[in-house]
Formats: sequence, structure tokens, C-alpha cells
Amino acid sequence: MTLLQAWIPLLPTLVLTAGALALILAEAFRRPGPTRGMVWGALGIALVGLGVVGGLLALLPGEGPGEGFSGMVRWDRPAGGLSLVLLIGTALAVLLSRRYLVDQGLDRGEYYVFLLLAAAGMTLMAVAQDLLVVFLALEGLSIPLYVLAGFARPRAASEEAALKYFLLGAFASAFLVFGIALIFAGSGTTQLSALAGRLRALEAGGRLLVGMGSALVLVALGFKVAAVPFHLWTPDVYEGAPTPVTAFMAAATKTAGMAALIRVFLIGLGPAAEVWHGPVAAMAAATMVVGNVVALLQPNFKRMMAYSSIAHAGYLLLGLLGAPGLALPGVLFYLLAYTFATMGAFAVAVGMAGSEGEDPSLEAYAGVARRAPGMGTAMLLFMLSLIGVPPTAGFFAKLLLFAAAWQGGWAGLVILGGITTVLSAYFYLRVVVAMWMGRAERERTPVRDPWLRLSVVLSGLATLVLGILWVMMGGLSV
Amino acid sequence: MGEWIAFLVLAAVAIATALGTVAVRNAVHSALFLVLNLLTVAAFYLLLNAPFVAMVQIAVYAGAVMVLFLFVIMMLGAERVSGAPGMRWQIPLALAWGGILIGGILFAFLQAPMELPPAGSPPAPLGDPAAIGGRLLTTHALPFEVTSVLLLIAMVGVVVLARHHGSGG
Amino acid sequence: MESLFAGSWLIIAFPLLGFLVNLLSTGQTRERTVGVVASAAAAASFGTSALVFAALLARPPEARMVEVTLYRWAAVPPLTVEVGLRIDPLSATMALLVTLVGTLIHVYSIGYMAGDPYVRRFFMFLNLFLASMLLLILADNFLVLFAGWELVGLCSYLLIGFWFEVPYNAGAGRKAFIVNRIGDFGFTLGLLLIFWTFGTFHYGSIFEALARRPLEAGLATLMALLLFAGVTGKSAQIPLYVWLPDAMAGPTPVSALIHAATMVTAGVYLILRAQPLFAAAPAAQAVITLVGAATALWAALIAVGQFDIKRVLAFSTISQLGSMVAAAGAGAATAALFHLGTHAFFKALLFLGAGSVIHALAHAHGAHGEIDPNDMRRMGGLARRMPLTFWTYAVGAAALAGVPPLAGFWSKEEILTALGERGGWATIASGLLVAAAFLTAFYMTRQVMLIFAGDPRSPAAAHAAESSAVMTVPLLFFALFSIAAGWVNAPGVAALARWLGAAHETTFHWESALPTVLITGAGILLAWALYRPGAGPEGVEDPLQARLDGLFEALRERLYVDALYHFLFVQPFQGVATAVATRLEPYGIDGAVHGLARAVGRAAALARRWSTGYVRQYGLSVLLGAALLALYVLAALR
Amino acid sequence: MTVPLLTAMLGLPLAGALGILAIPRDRVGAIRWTALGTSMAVLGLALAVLVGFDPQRPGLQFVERWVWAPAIGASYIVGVDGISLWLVLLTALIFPLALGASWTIAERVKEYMALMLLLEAGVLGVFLAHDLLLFYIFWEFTLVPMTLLIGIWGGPRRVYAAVKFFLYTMAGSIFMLMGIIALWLLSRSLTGTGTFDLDRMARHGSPLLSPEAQRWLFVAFGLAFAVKVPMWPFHSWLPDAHVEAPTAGSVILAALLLKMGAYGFLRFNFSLFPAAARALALPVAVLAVVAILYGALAAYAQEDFKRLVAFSSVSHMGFVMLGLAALNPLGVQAALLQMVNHGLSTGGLFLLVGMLYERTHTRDFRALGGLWKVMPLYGGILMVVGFSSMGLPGLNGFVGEFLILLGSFGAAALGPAARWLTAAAAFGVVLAAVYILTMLMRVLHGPLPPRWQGLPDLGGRELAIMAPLLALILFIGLYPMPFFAAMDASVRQALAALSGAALSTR
Amino acid sequence: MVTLAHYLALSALLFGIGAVGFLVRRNALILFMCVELMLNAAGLAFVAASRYRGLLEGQLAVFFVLVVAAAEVAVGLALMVAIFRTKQTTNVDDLSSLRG
Repeated sequence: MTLLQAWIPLLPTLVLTAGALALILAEAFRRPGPTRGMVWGALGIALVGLGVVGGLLALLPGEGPGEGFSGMVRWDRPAGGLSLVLLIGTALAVLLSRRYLVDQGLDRGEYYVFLLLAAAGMTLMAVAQDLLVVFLALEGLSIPLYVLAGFARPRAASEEAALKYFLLGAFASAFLVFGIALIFAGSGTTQLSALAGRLRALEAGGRLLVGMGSALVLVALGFKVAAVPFHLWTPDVYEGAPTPVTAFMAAATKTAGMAALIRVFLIGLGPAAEVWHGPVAAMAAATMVVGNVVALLQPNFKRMMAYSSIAHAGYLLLGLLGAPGLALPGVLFYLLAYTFATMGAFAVAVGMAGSEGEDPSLEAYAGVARRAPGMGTAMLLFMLSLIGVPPTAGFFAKLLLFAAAWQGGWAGLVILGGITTVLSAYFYLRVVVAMWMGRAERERTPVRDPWLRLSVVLSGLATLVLGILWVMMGGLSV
Repeated sequence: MGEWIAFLVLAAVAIATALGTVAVRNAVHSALFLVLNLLTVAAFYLLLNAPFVAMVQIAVYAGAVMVLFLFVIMMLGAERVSGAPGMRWQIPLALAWGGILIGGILFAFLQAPMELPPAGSPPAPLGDPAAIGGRLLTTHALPFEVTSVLLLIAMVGVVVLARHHGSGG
Repeated sequence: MESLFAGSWLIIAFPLLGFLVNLLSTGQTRERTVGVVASAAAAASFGTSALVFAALLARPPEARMVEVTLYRWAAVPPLTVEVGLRIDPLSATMALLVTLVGTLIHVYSIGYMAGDPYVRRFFMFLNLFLASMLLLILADNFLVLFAGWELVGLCSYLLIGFWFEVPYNAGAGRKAFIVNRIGDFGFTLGLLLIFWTFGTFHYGSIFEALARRPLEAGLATLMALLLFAGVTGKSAQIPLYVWLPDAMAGPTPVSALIHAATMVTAGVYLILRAQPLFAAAPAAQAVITLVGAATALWAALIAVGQFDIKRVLAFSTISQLGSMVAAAGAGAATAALFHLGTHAFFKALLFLGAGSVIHALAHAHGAHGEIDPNDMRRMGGLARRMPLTFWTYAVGAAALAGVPPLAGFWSKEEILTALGERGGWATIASGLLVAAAFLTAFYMTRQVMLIFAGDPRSPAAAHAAESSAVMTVPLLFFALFSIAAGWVNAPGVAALARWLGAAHETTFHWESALPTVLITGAGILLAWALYRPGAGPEGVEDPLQARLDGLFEALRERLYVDALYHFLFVQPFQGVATAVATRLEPYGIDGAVHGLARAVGRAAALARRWSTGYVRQYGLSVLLGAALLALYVLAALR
Repeated sequence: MTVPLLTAMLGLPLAGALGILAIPRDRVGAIRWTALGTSMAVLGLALAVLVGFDPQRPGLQFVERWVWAPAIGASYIVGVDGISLWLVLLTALIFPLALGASWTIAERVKEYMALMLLLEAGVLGVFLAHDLLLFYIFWEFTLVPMTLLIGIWGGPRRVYAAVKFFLYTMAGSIFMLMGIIALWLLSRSLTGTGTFDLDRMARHGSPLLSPEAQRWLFVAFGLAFAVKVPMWPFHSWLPDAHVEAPTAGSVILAALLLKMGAYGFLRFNFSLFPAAARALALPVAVLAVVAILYGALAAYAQEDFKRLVAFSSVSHMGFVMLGLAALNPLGVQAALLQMVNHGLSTGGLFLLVGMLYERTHTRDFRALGGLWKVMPLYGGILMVVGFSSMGLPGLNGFVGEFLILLGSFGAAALGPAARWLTAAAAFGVVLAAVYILTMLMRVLHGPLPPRWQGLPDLGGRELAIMAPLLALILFIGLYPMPFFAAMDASVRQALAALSGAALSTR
Repeated sequence: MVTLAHYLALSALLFGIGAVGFLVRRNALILFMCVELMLNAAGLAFVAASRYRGLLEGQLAVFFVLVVAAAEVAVGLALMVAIFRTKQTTNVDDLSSLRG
């Protein structure tokens, strides 16, 4: 492996980090005023990152160049897919943020810096091949998010969200570190492929140590993807954080968390699947049930979407249990579909926030489709995709994921997934009902903003045709 | 035998200071207990043939970080929090779950002791700062760089968070 | 002549055409034209029937069966149904009878319905009825017969509720249809059984199969009784006769045509049509005969206590149908058909006469809407004001009562003789019929006396005038038939018997007929004694009512059968339906759905409380998860 | 195959919907006529299919096949056979009528018409698809426009009804999805990539299923279909959906969407799980009979015209299911025809209810009555359609119901219970007379309340909508032969596969 | 002889004390200090494992954890200061307006 090849896995992260640093400098020397330039810059960086990932995916078929930096990182198909999803989420987040920031008086350039830095941490997670890198990537994405969650300071909700996120995040990180320490103690390595190689040969004590360590790692990663019972931070933080940040967290953080789970559990602990399948299955079941059930009663759109994100974490965990050939493509595609639908939905929510003060309650959405049919249609599509109604991407995603899990021998869980899907239809429909069938006393009209519209249209189109295209193009063989 | 005595004494101090950190009412005292605890652990590090990490622990952690803590506590006057402690069932439950978790882990360790080479004959350069420095620039160059970026992020983050709202640009 | 058979479908087509012409004609068509078109259609049908009848007559007796297949209706293995006509002496006679009576009543209706706002609708329904009835008669298989059977029921429904603005009429129509449907429930099952036994609905094939191999007795009995269930509905036998008296709510020509002369005899026709099937089930035959005879007596009894002019006739019709069913059930096809024919004439005559009376009372000077023109207690003395109606009515009544040598006498005697020859249970039936004959003579005399004798008991009756020619001419026709039709099959002539190819002729004995005649005479005399003018005390509307008191009240209330049915069937049905709709559905079926939703909602509310908003408590949950995972690892890896 | 007729049929409504989106919102006339024109064009294509259909050939005709996702073996297979032919035609016929009945919709016409066309594409897709995945996509897709139609243009409780409809049907469908996944995984174990191709699955996949697995899958698919049919006791979404839906919505729901359920049983459950179909025919038949009687009883006691018709649907669909459960040509063909019949007569009844409601703004029987006096045409048509619904000979309902009874009476699949079940079902015919005649009485008969004195009779547009229905009601009643002729070969082939080698007519 | 197990047990105890402390205290600063305690416990485990395994990676890991923890502390304390400025409290129980 040449030196150059070693850098390949880091390319997306490097692009994002370098871009973020450049933006810091630009922000420092920028004349006070609108941040249009920062948006273009951030968008450009995200798109370059996207181009890099796309180029890598196109140029490096198969398993890619393998590990780099002493086995710390690795570029492979899942890494490529995860990076792609992450960068799409980032680009959409950039698109939908500006309007909100301007309307809420938060229009400061640092926002985009932190967005890109968080994205850099996430892309690092996608290629992490060592538990230490996993930890660093986790911190790298979390610290900017702590700041972003509190970005609407001194709004009380934003501050509360930031502190809760921070305290619980730090708490969870501690579990992660202790878990890594135990794994290291038990196996003598933190490198994931080495760990996978040694698992079978471990003596009883080592197995127990690695097991305990993995359990603690699962706690931390479960916390990040918002799996029950580690999910409780999610609704509060989602509700309190500025809406574009919530969108970014819901989509990209979920993806990063899944990236960590994929890398640690599917790759590092893959040979011990029969051990961790049980608890992950239990978590998946609990997460699907709790997320969907509690979402039923949420009167607040953002909070509802938080529980929705919890529920989807459950489905994604189901994907982890899938049969080898199907699980990974299933999870990846699910993340992609989920990202588009969630980002799109939040984009509409951002549009609804308007300049007159944000009202995330569902009543505020009443009758919107009458005044803005485009927004209404888009939201309908996103909700359908989140439910999993054909022909949206969400349907194909669920189909593949369920098939994977069924093949993996988890038919019962799949059926539970199906039942909870029906439950979920209720709360997603509430949004549709409000927008299409509701009437409000004080009617709100979504703001018109080209960036926002672009993000909605892109997400909508992707939600509508992406599923079909992806499956058509053999998306399963990722 | 000396190793045992050292271990036991240090362990007792570590546990005591940890309990102190958790239990005392005053946040300043708590922080001071934590400093003690960190120092104790640094002593462990020395015992475990890791002088470099011990130094870092003392300098960065017990020194810089904890000073920061104390500074903030003092600045905010947040030695004690007001209001009645709610959620009385929180404490027994926390003890119970924590007990189960730690009990489980301990049980695991004691059930299946590691069959590892006895301490005492470690490879020579193990705790050597030079060796660590070398590794940081070779095998662990990536994490090293990442941490540098992290520190930068933290720095900018603190600036953003600390800046008075509305001061603009 | 032979090619006539190929065109025999025209018998059905003509009235249908009349129906369509009137349906598509604009609302501006003159009322008269509508009636003429309809009557012409009926007449054309009658003409065609006559021609076909003649053509059949021209054939040698053993070749008097022609089948005309029109088209293939459905072919789904193993079922094949061809819509076809079967022209044989039975169907040809029925067709001739129906078209004849039908045509006369069409003509009569032109006068009777004059001025009604819905004349066009009336004649459409009448034509449609005729077409359906002819379909029923001429069908060559059970399925098409059933189609006609249901369609005549439909027309009956439409015409009973013709004056739909009166809720009672609409209810009567609905009652008729539903009661018939109950009978048809059995009929349908019978058809299903027939199909899965014989593999076809075609009469010819079924009769052949029966001739080749006799049917197992139980199966045959079941089949026959199921078909008979349909008969009890259509021909108003116990227990389903209750609809017919209410059916009098329709215009009187309808009562004459549908609820006396033709449709109600469809049941009898069915038994005759499927005679081989019934013959294979002697047990069923016994049941049918006894039910028929019992119906005859039961209805005659109730008829005694009625005041509504048409209702008396309705119960009389039920009674007469009972005797036909008894005969048909006993296998006396000739007798049954004979009585069917004579009854058609004299009962049509009576109804039209009654219609004439009603029409006269309703349209009498200064009496508009003040009285119920059907109530015999408001009549009296009409013989002088409406002589033609009186005389024809008297003929009809005498024929019905069985006064020799009028038509009714011969046919009734033939039935009694046939039953007597059959012996056994048939003897019981004939006993019942004789008792019914006594009552028949009694209530008909009572009716004639109440209507025509004495003094007018209302201003309307005092001012009533004879009806127009368009109404009286058909009366005369029918009177003629009522007098003469009996001779078609009178002793020695026996044309009908030979025509139908009866295996043996019933022999007529004056010795056996004499007691019946005497009993009939006794009935007439008793009624005369009671009801002759001046017989009873002044001011008493009905002497019999005064004498019998409670019993008469029971008769008037139709022996409480309707009330009993209401209590036994209607109320429970409504109760169950209401319970289903207002209890079981919302609280049971949908309640389960809602309950599930509520349970999920409760669970959601409960789970929401997990999210308390306290960071430390969230951490507790994390720790709990960690503890559980640690326990799992311990359990799994130790 | 030169012209992809069926794809054109599917694409046309979609194109029409897109076209409508391009028309400015206030040009209501253009929007309406575009929608109607599109649906008429679809009807034209459907008639072309009818003309080109060869009734002698049992298999699929006009087949188009394209493996669009080779990686998972998902294919686009559309075709018609004797089983789907009449349902496709019914769909193509009902939509123009429903659109015609929607002329009175004044609010958000653009969305309405676009949704109607989307719905048409969805329903057609359900009847045309011969690939499990494609079928499921269309199947679920129909939910969306229908839910919106109910929820936006419906009555006072429209939101409740719409959400209930969506959730209830989806709750059923999700199990079908599970079944499809299971089958796909089975096919994957055979071929490597797997397939959703119905025919391949039925030929090669199903025989490998154990009887127990077949039963589970039958139930999984069956739940989806049972909710849609709806079979008792899964029907309680139906009255609400029907009552609240706008007229056209009710019509399409009754005439087409319910058919999808029964069609699904025949198309999928029978061909994929023959052993289970034989084993479970009896329970299905029992539920069907319960539905017949229950629906009729409930219908009788309704005070709302539309609700009565809705419950009558439950009863009628019970007949359809009984016919299917008979598993013999008579029962199945009659059930298929009865689906069309029910579409015509119940669809017609809903249209009539709608027309009445537009005039009176009430559907409460207690407020109605005597209307025959002011609306003679309406009364006549209501009677004919009502009689069709209660199975009067000479009209279409009789053909279906009687032949279904005939089929189930001799159904070997139902064993000794066949006759008792049939008898109970036949009693449903009596009950049908009870509720239909009661309905007629309460609407048309009796004295006319003064407030309805000036009610106008049906107009030209309304007559034009009812005319094709009446013509078909009569035609099928008098001459059903061509309908049976076209389905005979296909049904027999399906049943032959069902009963293995021994083809029995019982 | 002191074995790895002993060290790990000690670190587990420290970790547990920290974790429980996080749950029973109300002062956000103390909560945070408890987290530091937990991280510290993990560091001990790392170093002990490093020593007994004869691998340097454990010590390197501790180094990284320390640095990251410092970064985290900086951000966290800044956040708390910021919140104190608006809410005048460091009691986490006072920050519970978002719930349900």
C-alpha cells in the first residue's frame, strides 16, 4: 500500500475539515452582514465531498484499497455508502439552514463551520477501523453538535437541549471509553479487523472482558442512534435544538451512529454475531415499539419526529441482524431513504417556522396544503416514505431491511416491525391530516425561499424515484 | 508484597476520593476530591510503568482541567444548588442499577481471571515518553491529528458559546 | 302452422313490448293511448297464445310437446342453462287463460284507472306482469320459471304499493314481497338440490331421469317440500298466506288479475308442472294436500268475519287456492287445473264487480273521501242502483259457492271426487274442503246481501251509479265464462282431462255430489236467514257479529295470526337487527378496534411518562440498559 | 405484441394527473375535462383489450414483461386473463362515471381530479400486475389517494374515517408484505437472486412449501385481502369510510377497491397456496356466510341511507367470498361476475345516494320519504338498482348470487357443511329483500314531506352517468353468457392447478 | 500478586461510583465531574491492560482520552456558564421544561 492509498479513506473527512478550517478563517475576516458567502462555501465543500465520495465509489469498485494508517481507517463499500449518505445529509442541511437562521436571528457564519466539522467527524466514523478512531470520531461529531444544539442561545429550550445533550453525551462517551478499555484488556487490540480475527481464539476470561466491553460500547452507540432504553435524550434535544440542527441530527447523526454500529459490530464483532444478536434484537424490538407508540401522542412536530427517529433506529437495528448479503445494503439504503425523507420533512418545518416565531405544534400545520400545495405534496411524500408506503424510497428500504432480518432468522421481529409500522402510520398521517384536511384559525403560510425549495424538491424527487432507481441499479449488491 | 500494599493503599485512597467526589455537598470540595483521585490514579500509572501518561494526567487533568472546573465553580458561585432534592427514588434505583452493572463486571473479572504474563517483566520501552512520542507520530498519527482538530473545534466552540449574544460578527 | 311454435316467444314479447313502448313514451302521451297500447299488447299476446294453442291442438296427442330454445343463458361447468319455452297442453292452457283474463282486465283498467296520475306506470307494470307470468308459464326449465316467479312477485309488489303515498299500501307491498321471498328461500334450496341431483334444471331431462331411475324417497320428499315452500308463499298457503289479504291495498284490477286469477295460481302451476317430482314423494304429497285443505278451511273461516269487500274475496281466494293445492298435491292435475281455470274466471268477475262497486262508491256524488269505499257496512241496496254489476256479481258468487251448474260447482266436485278416490289422508282433506264449501257459501251470500240487499247505509251508496261500459263489458264476459267454463270438463265432456292426457278420468257421481250441494245450500240459506233485509234488529250492521261477539272479533282480527307473526318473527328480527347495528357493531366489532386503539393510546401515555425531562433520570435509564446488557453478557459468556 | 396496451392504460392516468398539475388552478373546466377525457381514453383502451382478448386461451394475454431490478428479481409483468379482464373493464368504466359524478366538486378541483387519476392508475395496476412486488406497490399505493379523497372532500367525520381506512387496511396489508418477503426469500434460496414473478413462484416455489407454511402464508395474504373485501369481522372501517367519503369515493371504494380483496384471494392465495386454500376454504366460507347475514341485519337497522348501502356491501361481498371458497368453477366464476355486479349495483346505489344528498343535504331516512312523487326518474332508477342489489332475476345480481349458491351448495371443498352454509347464505337473500325494500319504502314511498316539494328530478348529466350502469345491469341479467365465456378458461386453469391433477367440477 | 483483574476491578468500582454519582447529584458541574471520574476509571483500565499485555496502545489511548476530555470540558463548561447567565442555576433538575 502506497502512502497515497493510505489517505484515500480520509479524503472526505479531509475535504470537510479543510473546508471548515477555511470557513473559520473566512468568518474571522468576513465583513459583518449576511452569510450568503458562507452558505455557498459550505455547500461547495459538501458538494466537493460528495464528488470525492462519488468519484471514489466509481473508481474503486469492489472492496477498495483496504486499511490505511496502521489499520486505523479503511475504505470499503460500506464506508463509501455511509459517506455518501452523510454528505447528502450535510448538503441538504446546509440548504435548509439559512432561511431558519436568518428568520430566527441566528445568522452567524460559525454555524456552517460546525456543521461541516460535525460532518467531518461523521465521515471519519464511516471509515473507522479502530475503536480509538471510533471514539475520536464520536467526539468529533458530538462536540460541534453540542455547540449547534445550543446555537439558538439564549433561547431557553436551545440551552436546555444543549446541556442535556452534552451531559448525557459525555456520560455515554464514558461508557464507550470504558468499554473500549475492557475490550483492549480482553483482546489486546482496539483494531477492529484484528479484533475480529482474535475473537474465536480468546480464552474464557478474554471473552468475558470483550463481551463486557462490547456491552458498554453498545450502550454508547445505542445512545447515539437513540435506541431504547438509551433514547430519552432524543425528544428533548430535538425539540430544543434549532430546527435545522434537529434535522441534521436526526438524519446524519443517526447515520453516523449506524456507521459506528456497523463497523464495530458487523466488522469487529462479526464473528461473535450469535452473542450480540440477542441483545440487539431486544433493543430493536423495544425501540420499534417505544418509538412508534410514544410518537402517537406527540402534539409537537419536532418531538414527534424525534420519536420517529427513535423508531427508525429500531428498524435499522433490525437491519444489523440481517443475513450477511442483505443486511448491509438494506441498512445503507434505509439510511439514504430515511435521510431524504427526514431532511425533506424538516425542510418543510423550517419553511413553516417563518419569521413570526416558530410554532412546531401540529396545529400550526393546519390547512397548509391548501395555501402551499407543493409543500403539502412534498410533506405527504416524506411522511409516506417514513411510513414505508410504496412507491416511495421508504418502502423499498423497509422491504430490503425486513427481508434481510427475516433471512437472518428474525421473522418474529420483522412481524413486530410490520405491526409497529402500522402504528407509525397514525402519527405520520397526523401531519398529512393537519396539512391537507385541517383548518386553522390563524393560517400560517410557509416562507418562500429558493434554498429551502431546492432542498424540498431534491428530497421529494429522491424520495419518489430514488427507491426505484436504486433497486433498479442493483443497489443490493453494495 | 510491596506491590500489594501499594495497590491496596492506593486503591483505598482512590475509592475514598471517588466517593468523596460523589458524596460531598460542596462542589468545590467535590472538585478537590476529584483532583485527589486523579492524582491517585496518576500514582497508579507510575506503578504500572506509564510515567508519560502519569505526567499528562497530572499536568493536563489534575492541573489544567480541574483548575478550570474550580474556576467555573467559583465564578458561578455554584458550590451548592438550591431547591429540594426531587426524585427520591432516583438514588436507590441508581444504586441498584449501578450495583448490578458493576457487580456484573466484577463478577466477570473474578470468575475468569486473566491468564496473563505476570507483571514485572514489561518490555523496556513501554512507558518511555520517547516511545510514546514515536508512536504518536507513526502508528497513531491519525488519532493524534484528529485530537488536534478536536481541540480546535473545542476552542472555536467555546468562543461561540461564550460570546455574548447579539454582539454580532 | 308448425312455424308458429318458433314464434311462440312473441307471447312473452308482446306485453314486454307494450311495457317498453309505454316506458319510452313521453309524459305527454294521452292517458287513453297508454291504456290502449297496453291492452293491445295483451290482446296480441292472447291472439298468439290462441294460435299456439290451436297449433298444439292440431298435433296428435302424443306429440303435444314442443320445446323452443331461445338462447344460451349461461354455461359454467357443470351448469348449462338455455332459455327456452316448453309448449305443452298444460302451459298452453295456462298461457291462454292468463292472456285472456289479462286482456279483459287491461281493458277494464282503462276505465277503472281513468284520471289516476300514474296511469302510465300502472299499465307498464301490468304489461310487465303479464310478460313475467307468461315467462313463468312457458319456461322449459326451473331456473327460467323461477325468474318469472320472482318477476311476477316484483310486479305484485309494485302494484300493491301502487298508491305509494299511503304508507299502508307501501307496507303491504313490502310485506307481500318479503313473505314471498321467505317462501322462495325454500324454493331456492329446492332448486339447488334439484340441480345437484339431476345436473340440470331442464324439465324434460329431469322427468326423463325420474322415469329412468326412481329417486330416493327422502331426497324426493325434501325436494318436493322445498319447492312447496315456494308454493306456500306464492299461492298464499298456510303458513305464508298473510300477505294476500294486505295485497288488496292495490288497485282492484290488480287484485283481480294478480291476486286472484293468475299470479297466485303460479304455485299450483308449479306443482302441476313438476308433477313427476311430486309423484315421487308421496309423503310430501300428503303434507301438501293436507296443508292445502287446511288453508281452504282456515281462510274460509276468516272470510266470514271480514267487512272489507275485497278482503272477503282475498280470503276466499286463499281458500280456493287451498283446494287447488290440495288437488294438485294429491296428484289430481286435471281437477286442480280445472278449478284454477274456473276460479280465474269467477274470482276475476267478483273482483271486477267489487271494483265496480268501489269505483261507484268512491266516485259517487258528494261522497268524496268521506267513507272507506271498501267497507261493506257502508253499502247496501246497490242491486237497484247497479243492476248489471249486481247480476254479474251474483253469478260469480254462485259459481264460487258451488251452485250447480255453474263453473265452480263442476271443478269443486271434481276435486272432491279426486280426493275421495285417492283415499287415506286425502279423505281427511276432502272433509276439510266440504266444511270449507259450507263456509264459502255462507260468506258469499253474506257479502252479496250486505252489498246489494236492503237499504243504502251511506250517502255514497245512495248516490252510487252503474259503471261505464269499458268496465261492465268485461264483467259480462267473465260472467259468461263463469257460467259456461265448467262444461269444458263436465262429466262426459272431459275435454280438459283428455287434453292434459290424464291417465284416468275422474268419474262423477251425483250420489257423492249431492251431500256437498246440500251443504252448500245450507250455507246459503243460513246466510240468507241471517242477513236478509229486516232479519236482524234495527241498526245492527252485522247480525252475525252481534250473535258471535268474541268469536267474530277473532275472525275479524284474522284469528290473530298476523299479530302472532309480528310477535314471533317481525319483532325479534327488528330486535336482533337493531342489536347488531346499535350494540354489536359499535361496541363489539368496532368496539374491539377502538379498544385496541385505546389500549395503544394508554400505553403511549404511559410510555410518555418515561420521558420526564430530568437528565439524571435519563441517565438512570442508560444505566439500566447497561446493567441489563452486563447481566446478559454474564449469562451468555460465562 | 406491438402496442403496449396495458402499459398505456397504466400510464395514461398518470400522464393525465401530471397534465392536470400543469393546468392553472382556476381553470376548473379544463381540469375536469382533462380528467374525464383521460378516463374515457382509458376506457377506450380497455375496450380495445376486450376486443383483442381471446376467450379460449386460459393464460395471460397482452403480457408485457421487463425485469426492472435484476438484483432482486423484481419485474414489471402486466397482463390480463379471464380473471382480471372484467375487473379491468369495470375499473375503466367506473372511473369516468365517478368523475362525472364529481362535477359538483367545487373545492380544490385540481387536487381532486389528479388524485382520482392516480387512483385509477393504482387500481388498474392492482388488476394488471402479475408480479408480487409490483402488485403490492399498486395495492398500497391506492390507499393514498383514497385516504386523501375521503379526508379532504368527505363528510363531517372525514378525518376519522380516512385515518381509520388507512390504518385498518394497512394493518392487513403489512402481513401480506411479510408473506411476500417470505416467498421472495424462498425463491432466492432457489435462484440466487430471487423472483417476485407470480407464475414462476406458483409453479416452482409453492410446491416446496410445507402445508403448514402454506397455511401461515395463506393467512398472511388473506388478512390483507380480508380487510379489503371486507370479510367479517374486519369490516368496521367500511361503513365509516363509505359514509364520509365523497360520492365518487364511495363509488370507487365499493365498486373497485373491495374487489381488489376478493381478486387477491383468487389471484394470489389460490395460486400460491393451493393446499392451504383447500384446507381453509371452510373457515373462509363460514366467515363469508356470517358476513352475509350480519351485513344484512346491520343494514336493515340503519337510519342513514349511505350506511345502509355500506352494510349491504358487507353482505354482498360475503356472497363473493362464499363463491370463491366453493373452489369450483360455478362458485368462482359466479363470484367473479358478482364482483362486477356488485360494482355496478352498489356503485350505482352510492351514486344515487350522492345525487339525493346533493339535493336534500340529508341521508337520514327519517327525513326522507315520498320522493317518488317529485322524482319519478330517480325513483325508477333507484328501484332498478335496488332490485339488482337484492338479486332479482332478470337483473345482474341474481346471476351472481344464484350461481354462487349453486356453486357452494355442491362444493366438495366445503364438505358436508356446504349445504348448511348455502342455506344460511340463501337466507341472506331474504334479508336483502327486507332491507332493500325497507330502504325503497323509506325513501320513495309514503307522504312527501313539504320541504321536498320542489325537488328537481335527475338531470341530463346524472342520467348519462346512470345509463351505462342500468344498461349493464340489465344486459348481464339477461345474457351473462359472454361474461362467463371469457373467464371460463382461466378459471378452470386456476382451479385445475388448485386441485392438482383431478379436475373436479364440484 | 496484583493481577490485571484487580486493577480492572478497581477501575470498575471507580467507574461505577462515577456513574452512580452522575445519577444522584443535581449540580451540573458535579455531574460533569462524575463523568470525568468515569473517564479516569477507564484510563486506569487502559493503562493496566497496557501494562499486563505489554502493549503501548493502552497508554496512547489514555493520552487521547485525556486530550479529548479536556476539549470536552472546555465546551461543557462554556455551555454551563452560558446557561448560568440566562437561568442563574446549575441545577440540572431545573432544566426539565422539555419533556413528554
